[in-house]
Amino acid sequence: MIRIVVGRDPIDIGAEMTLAEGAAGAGAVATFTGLVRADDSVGMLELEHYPGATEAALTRVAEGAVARWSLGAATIVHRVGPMTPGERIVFVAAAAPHRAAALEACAYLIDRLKTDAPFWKRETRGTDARWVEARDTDTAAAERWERH
Amino acid sequence: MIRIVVGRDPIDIGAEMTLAEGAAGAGAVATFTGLVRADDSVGMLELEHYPGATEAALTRVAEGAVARWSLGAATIVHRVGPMTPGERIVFVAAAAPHRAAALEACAYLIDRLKTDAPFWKRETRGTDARWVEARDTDTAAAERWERH
Amino acid sequence: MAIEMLYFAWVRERMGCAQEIVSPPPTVTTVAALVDWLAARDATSADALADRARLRAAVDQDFVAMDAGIAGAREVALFPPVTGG
Amino acid sequence: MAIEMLYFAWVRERMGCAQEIVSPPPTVTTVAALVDWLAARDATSADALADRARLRAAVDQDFVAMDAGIAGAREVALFPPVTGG
Repeated sequence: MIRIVVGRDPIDIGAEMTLAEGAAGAGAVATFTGLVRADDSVGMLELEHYPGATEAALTRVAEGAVARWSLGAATIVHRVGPMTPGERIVFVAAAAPHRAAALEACAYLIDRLKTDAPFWKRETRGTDARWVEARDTDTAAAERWERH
Repeated sequence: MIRIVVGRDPIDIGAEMTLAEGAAGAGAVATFTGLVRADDSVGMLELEHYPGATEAALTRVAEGAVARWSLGAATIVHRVGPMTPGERIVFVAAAAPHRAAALEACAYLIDRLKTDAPFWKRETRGTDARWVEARDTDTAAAERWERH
Repeated sequence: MAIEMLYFAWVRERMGCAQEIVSPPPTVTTVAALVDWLAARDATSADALADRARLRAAVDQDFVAMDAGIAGAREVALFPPVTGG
Repeated sequence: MAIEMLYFAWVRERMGCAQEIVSPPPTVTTVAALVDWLAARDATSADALADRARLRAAVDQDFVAMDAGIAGAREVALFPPVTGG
């Protein structure tokens, strides 16, 4: 089961977990949640995306994980629009029979999402808004999955 | 923040996530959930534990993760008593400023829990009950954290 | 040929629009050449597209390198490196 | 000396009890010697503790190796390898 959601609504992790856990053969579910940090003076975070291309990119990422780790479920939920500190930006989940596959696939989902999906973050601090710069460490994290 | 819960109540992941996300500096939360698999003919799973020693062992595991990855929060919730297929046995969560620390710490929590905490599983299939055998792969998974 | 251009993030802001239809001449055969042609139109475009090292592109919603061809392309998007997750 | 013995999982089932107070002689100074002494008491204990390779122990709630000492121990637990998570 592949579940891709890109939207403006808050992410309901309880509901997403129930869906992922329902996958055939699920004995292990690993998740990753990204939050707007509350401690670095950002008042608002806005997420822009490329409608259509975003969903296609996320589907490719999820399909890659399902094929590589024989997952029962791969979920990617990504918010767009304005968010405030403490809110969830992204949630990914991987369900598999055993834990090693679930944990690795979960890391793959978030690593690849960071480099392969057309999202852009803009932070507002006070009256100052700036686009977040891409990080080389994200590219390195995504590329490690190519090597092995 | 370290949160250790050992009990007979179902695990409420929504509530646990909200607590973990509230940790100072949390920008990333990684979780692992272990389920009673629904597809291998187990009708009931029972978890026995060593009261007192269990909580102490889980606290040591969580403290190890918090120290090693400077976590904002480490959560371990483990059910004991009878469970049916599809139910959650265990939930662990690691909250950190960035994703690499959260993902690694989450894997550490579940790997160490598997070998370091006094729980025993008994599966019932039909009228046949048997104690689950420990697996060498669990010991290997736990020991990899010693090496680096 | 008519191509629908899409701009995102600071490329969109600097271009002053999210979308436009352009008709480059047949000599413009790659994304890089299309960017050069757009930038040569006016000062706003030149400024918005000046930092080529930080521009990324998609042709018909597939991420591509700047030397990718645009023959038959209906939609070309220009944007900064992505920062989701 | 009086020691509180705790048994878990199939050790508990085979011993027929979860807990008992025992008073081994002073010559019993390690967990391994305690297991030998318990097993020598009766057939039930001998059977329950026969598979020494699959026995694990804790002294006063700390996991220990079988050659660990039991001087001053108040509580000794015997159980199979753990299978939580």
